[in-house]
Amino acid sequence: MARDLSVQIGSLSLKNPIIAASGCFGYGLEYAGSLDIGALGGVASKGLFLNAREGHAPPRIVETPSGMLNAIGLQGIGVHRYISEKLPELRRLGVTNIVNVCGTTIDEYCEVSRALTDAEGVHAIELNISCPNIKEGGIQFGCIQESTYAVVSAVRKATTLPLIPKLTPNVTDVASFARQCEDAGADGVSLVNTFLAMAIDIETRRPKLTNGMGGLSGPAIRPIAVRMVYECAQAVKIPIIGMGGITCAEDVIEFIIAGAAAVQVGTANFVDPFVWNKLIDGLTSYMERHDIARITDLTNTMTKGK
Amino acid sequence: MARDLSVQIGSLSLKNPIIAASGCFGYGLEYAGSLDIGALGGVASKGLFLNAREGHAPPRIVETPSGMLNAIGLQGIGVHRYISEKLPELRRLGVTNIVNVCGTTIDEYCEVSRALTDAEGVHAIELNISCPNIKEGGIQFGCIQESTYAVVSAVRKATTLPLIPKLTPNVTDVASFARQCEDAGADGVSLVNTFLAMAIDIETRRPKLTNGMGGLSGPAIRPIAVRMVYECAQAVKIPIIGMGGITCAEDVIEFIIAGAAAVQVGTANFVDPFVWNKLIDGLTSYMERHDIARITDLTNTMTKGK
Amino acid sequence: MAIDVLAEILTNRALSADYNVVEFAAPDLARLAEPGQFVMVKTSLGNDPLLRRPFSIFEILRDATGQPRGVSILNKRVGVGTNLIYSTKPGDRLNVLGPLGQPWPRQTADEHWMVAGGVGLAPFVTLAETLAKTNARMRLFYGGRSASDLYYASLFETLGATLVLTTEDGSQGEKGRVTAPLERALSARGTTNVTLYTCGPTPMMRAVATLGAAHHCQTFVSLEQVMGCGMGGCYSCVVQVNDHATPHFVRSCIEGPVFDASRIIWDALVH
Amino acid sequence: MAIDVLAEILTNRALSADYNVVEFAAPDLARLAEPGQFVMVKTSLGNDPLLRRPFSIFEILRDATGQPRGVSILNKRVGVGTNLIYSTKPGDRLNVLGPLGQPWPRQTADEHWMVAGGVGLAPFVTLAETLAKTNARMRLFYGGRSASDLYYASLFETLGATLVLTTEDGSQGEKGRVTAPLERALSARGTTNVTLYTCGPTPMMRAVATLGAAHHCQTFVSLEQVMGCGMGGCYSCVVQVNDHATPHFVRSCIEGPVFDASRIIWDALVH
Ligand SMILES: Cc1cc2nc3c(=O)[nH]c(=O)nc-3n(C[C@H](O)[C@H](O)[C@H](O)COP(=O)(O)OP(=O)(O)OC[C@H]3O[C@@H](n4cnc5c(N)ncnc54)[C@H](O)[C@@H]3O)c2cc1C
Ligand SMILES: Cc1cc2nc3c(=O)[nH]c(=O)nc-3n(C[C@H](O)[C@H](O)[C@H](O)COP(=O)(O)OP(=O)(O)OC[C@H]3O[C@@H](n4cnc5c(N)ncnc54)[C@H](O)[C@@H]3O)c2cc1C
Ligand SMILES: Cc1cc2nc3c(=O)[nH]c(=O)nc-3n(C[C@H](O)[C@H](O)[C@H](O)COP(=O)(O)O)c2cc1C
Ligand SMILES: Cc1cc2nc3c(=O)[nH]c(=O)nc-3n(C[C@H](O)[C@H](O)[C@H](O)COP(=O)(O)O)c2cc1C
Ligand code: FES
Ligand code: FES
Repeated sequence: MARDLSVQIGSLSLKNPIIAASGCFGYGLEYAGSLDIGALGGVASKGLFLNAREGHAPPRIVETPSGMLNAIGLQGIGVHRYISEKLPELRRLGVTNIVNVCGTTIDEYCEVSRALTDAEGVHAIELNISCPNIKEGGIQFGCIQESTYAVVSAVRKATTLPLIPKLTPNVTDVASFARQCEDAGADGVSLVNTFLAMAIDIETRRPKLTNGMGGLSGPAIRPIAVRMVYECAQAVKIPIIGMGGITCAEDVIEFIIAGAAAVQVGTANFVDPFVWNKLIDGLTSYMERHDIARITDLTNTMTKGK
Repeated sequence: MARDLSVQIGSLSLKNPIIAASGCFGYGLEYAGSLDIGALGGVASKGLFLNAREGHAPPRIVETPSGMLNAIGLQGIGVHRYISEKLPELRRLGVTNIVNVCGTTIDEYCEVSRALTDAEGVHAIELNISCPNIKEGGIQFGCIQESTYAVVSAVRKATTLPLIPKLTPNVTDVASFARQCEDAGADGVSLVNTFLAMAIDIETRRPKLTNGMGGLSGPAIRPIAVRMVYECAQAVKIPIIGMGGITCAEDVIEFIIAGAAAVQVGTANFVDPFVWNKLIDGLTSYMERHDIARITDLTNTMTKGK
Repeated sequence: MAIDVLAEILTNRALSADYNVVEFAAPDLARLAEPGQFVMVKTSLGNDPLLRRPFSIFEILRDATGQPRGVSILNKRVGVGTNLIYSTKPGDRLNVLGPLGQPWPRQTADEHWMVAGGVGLAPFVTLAETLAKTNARMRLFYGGRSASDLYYASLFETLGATLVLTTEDGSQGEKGRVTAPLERALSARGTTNVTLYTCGPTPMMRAVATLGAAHHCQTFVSLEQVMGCGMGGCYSCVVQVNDHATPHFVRSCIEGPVFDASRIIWDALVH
Repeated sequence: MAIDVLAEILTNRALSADYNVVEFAAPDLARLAEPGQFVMVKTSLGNDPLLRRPFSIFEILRDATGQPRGVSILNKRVGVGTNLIYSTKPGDRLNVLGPLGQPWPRQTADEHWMVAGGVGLAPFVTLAETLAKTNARMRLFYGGRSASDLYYASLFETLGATLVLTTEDGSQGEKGRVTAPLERALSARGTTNVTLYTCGPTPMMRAVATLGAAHHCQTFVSLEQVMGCGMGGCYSCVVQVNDHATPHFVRSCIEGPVFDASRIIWDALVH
């Protein structure tokens, strides 16, 4: 029997639940020479502001046990060049484009979102209110419930595209932020972005990252991310895109059972850019083994207790 | 030149800054047959309530990438049996005892603390307001600033022992909790306790831990813990005991540079129960190499930026 | 007292696609070891996998003069750590911590019957060697899925044990479970005073414990709980026992892994 | 196009206590490789260390008929990953991703001078082989701390390159830095059109770039930034270049590792 891997998030249709995570897959085209990026459930673009940004001075990453810190600082080409230089080719390759939108003000979030709404080939907006690496924007919207509500509802008015705010794990109660997004009209939420973290060079007594702090991603954070996805799934009805440390099909399944409708994969793509087929194949064979017809039947199916 | 490893936290004197972390070293005596536990900077006891507790049904731990989850559920013998059955031998071995105090009510915290204050051989109280694994106590005091202030100031009145609240990392702004502790009269703070997390068995779709969720510890969390210690060090003047994923002397030094006066080592003791001498030796040779006379001269010496 | 040895692997002998025996150079540890004790092996250099894995001390290795020179473990691949051990090569070094836990207690019964299932054979070589020194009468009831799962049976024969083999597919010995011939033997033993020792899958151990109790035999089990530290530090390895009025958890790494079977509350046991 | 190969290690040859050469069986990858490209090697099975490590393709290995059968890397121990690679054994398998990055560009100069420091020799064997096919005139300026740091010089001689060796302790070749003989040679070259290629410690590459500019030689550098992915996905490996009005960051894994030296803003370069 064919297994149905498709997932619906608002009006966003994914052919399968495996999405390349924002900031971990360039603009997607970097990988087009080596794999069929149109076969992915979706590609979340690198975070885009209105204008181009240079990002932080290197070193921008440092490895940690089963994880990595990054402080890229959202280097990017800005939304207009994305639309003119990247979208046409992405469209041609049949990519489901989930564009990660950044802003330093609510107005900027809205303006970027409007530009994307007018463009051809954008399938959804992932609202980045959770980047830990820049002072002037992002995470402060994601750490105060009122601000989350404000920015999500403002962008909701600015776009008809499916709207998926991306939550930060650096809060006491992530589910309350998911609820704010739901109340503000979001079509789904994605989580987690990276954990604010730090590594110090003990010889120089300076941070290993030029920027000082960075965001922790990778397998190290997976158990926390799974818990947070589970908490959100108990709190909201809108679909959840789960992520944080996924490396194999078993990890994908864990997030889906915890409550995710779809998942994103970031750091693991650095380790294995050909991970995608392994994830999709592993998911399919799990569904066969457990006789699950539709992947949506697996979402949020954890049994509590013994 | 002899290196001065001693550290002062309120009236608590440590011969060196390396403490066995609570819940990771039994009551200390388990290790007395294999190593000189009196040579450690201190031993933080397993968390103690007023009465004995059975803890959760196993499985109580599960390994995760570079870390582990635990949901022991604070199995323990209660404060009175600790005083009568463990303290005499600990005293005889010259152990610096930092007793980890739990409670389900403020009254219980105070009563346990009073009993310890009256006992002979207790050197400090570590107030556990951060255990993620039990519903009825602990972490709810650690996640609301007013509650933190209330429990710390109540116990402050109940004891003359050095008082060190132990903070949870499961909050948006850990430094604000450190400030509450300082304001409430604490002699220091220790952090981090474990991160609330979860792992799901994808075959049974049940949590791998009988208790459902557990606390993440080990090297995986180190970069987040270092960041949190750093944030607290910018916020309070009282000494900080840092922990979270320390495995080697380099890690100890990283925490100290980030702002810790002393450190605790938990999970690494499971991997290597003889880690203690390696940590102390490594610390000493670093001090020699960098010509640091007193370990206190290293605390909070990170240079920001490039 | 436990010590930690960065032990060189002397040999790694594959017994099958899943079982192997690894010999470690560890004379000091071997000198301290008693039958039924275990070691905690660090299976990787880095932090992943992080925790050590517990293994029964399979053999005490001795040099030509009889001096202990190391220990071996009988390893069965079930996951990441045991896979790494399976693929080690002579010359590799792994940290081995031990000896740990309570050994098999010394018993003065007329006969000593060991009941092993699969990799549960591991803690019995040292026991049989010790019993052999006193010329004690021994039997080994040893069950596996098929003939190829039964290793080292001849070693026990050499030590003087009577073998009772069973396989689920009947490819060697009696077809079926090891508890069937055990039950017959217990019924047939007359007044012979027998002590039972068992290690293997939990259902098997439980069945042996039940038979032991029914036939009034002192019965010891070696349990295999998930262990974080092996030294009493983490309280992960608990099993519920019934010594006191209320059931309570004890740490199987320091009170066990060998327990008097009558103490165990089997319904509470995982694995 | 890049491919990922779980490649068997054919040989691991220690050159010293810190340097070794590892040969991987990887015919498909070898077929695609061009001089100056690199591979990303996963140094462990588990999640720690997590990320792959970049290595220049040192040699293209060929079978008796000249068909590519694999690649080798020249490895210098500096940390956890390079240590793991140093201690691999034949028969081990590691994931090797490649070929990646921009190769050395083909140049039509009268002479081709390679300037290598230490492990910076790695990307030059493939370049020299390619140049040798066209009978191009080559020199290798090669500097190390002492004689024991200079490997494979004779291979370059075989390929027809003139050797100019320097060591800091004078134990082989000229005593001092490799840039000293380079500067003299540049000054003495007359009207010969020379292209410079350099790889090694950043200060050395910078000095070569400065000399190249002063002597109006086209100069290429192969940079070694910390790389998270090697494929343009993570933006970790950026270097600042000055092509446009304002300096900007470009990814050295896909625009490099080989750059026209005149583009690089050296003051902004880490390492
Ligand atoms: C006292 C004692 C003695 C043992 N002696 C032997 C022996 O001689 N030979 C042998 O092959 N095995 C022995 N075991 C079991 C062995 O420790 C486990 O098989 C091993 O830890 C699994 O590690 P892994 O990384 O391969 O599995 P993982 O990948 O960690 O897990 C795979 C499966 O094994 C189970 N498991 C994980 N850890 C343990 C554990 N500590 N104990 C039991 N099951 C576990 C998990 O629940 C899971 O189902 C013993 C266990 C104990 C407690
Ligand atoms: C394109 C390219 C080609 C390279 N070719 C070779 C080669 O042929 N032979 C060789 O031995 N080395 C080569 N390197 C350098 C090699 O990648 C690093 O030495 C290696 O990644 C260090 O890994 P580690 O785990 O041993 O060190 P770590 O333990 O991670 O770190 C130890 C030290 O090495 C530095 N370092 C870490 N990662 C890198 C990195 N990716 N690049 C540079 N420095 C790093 C760290 O800053 C630290 O100071 C190349 C690097 C690049 C970018
Ligand atoms: C190098 C890097 C860059 C990232 N850039 C972005 C970004 O631009 N926008 C965003 O929302 N998240 C960004 N993230 C976060 C990831 O999308 C993802 O939320 C996080 O890494 C956790 O998933 P992982 O463990 O699979 O990597 C970035 C992560 C990394 C490692
Ligand atoms: C098995 C286990 C039991 C623990 N029990 C306690 C406890 O009783 N009281 C407490 O304050 N912290 C407890 N902790 C938390 C540790 O003291 C420490 O804060 C945490 O593990 C982080 O340090 P580490 O990464 O070095 O282990 C426990 C941790 C583990 C792993
Ligand atoms: S394994 Fe840690 S207490 Fe038993
Ligand atoms: S290494 Fe990831 S973009 Fe260059």
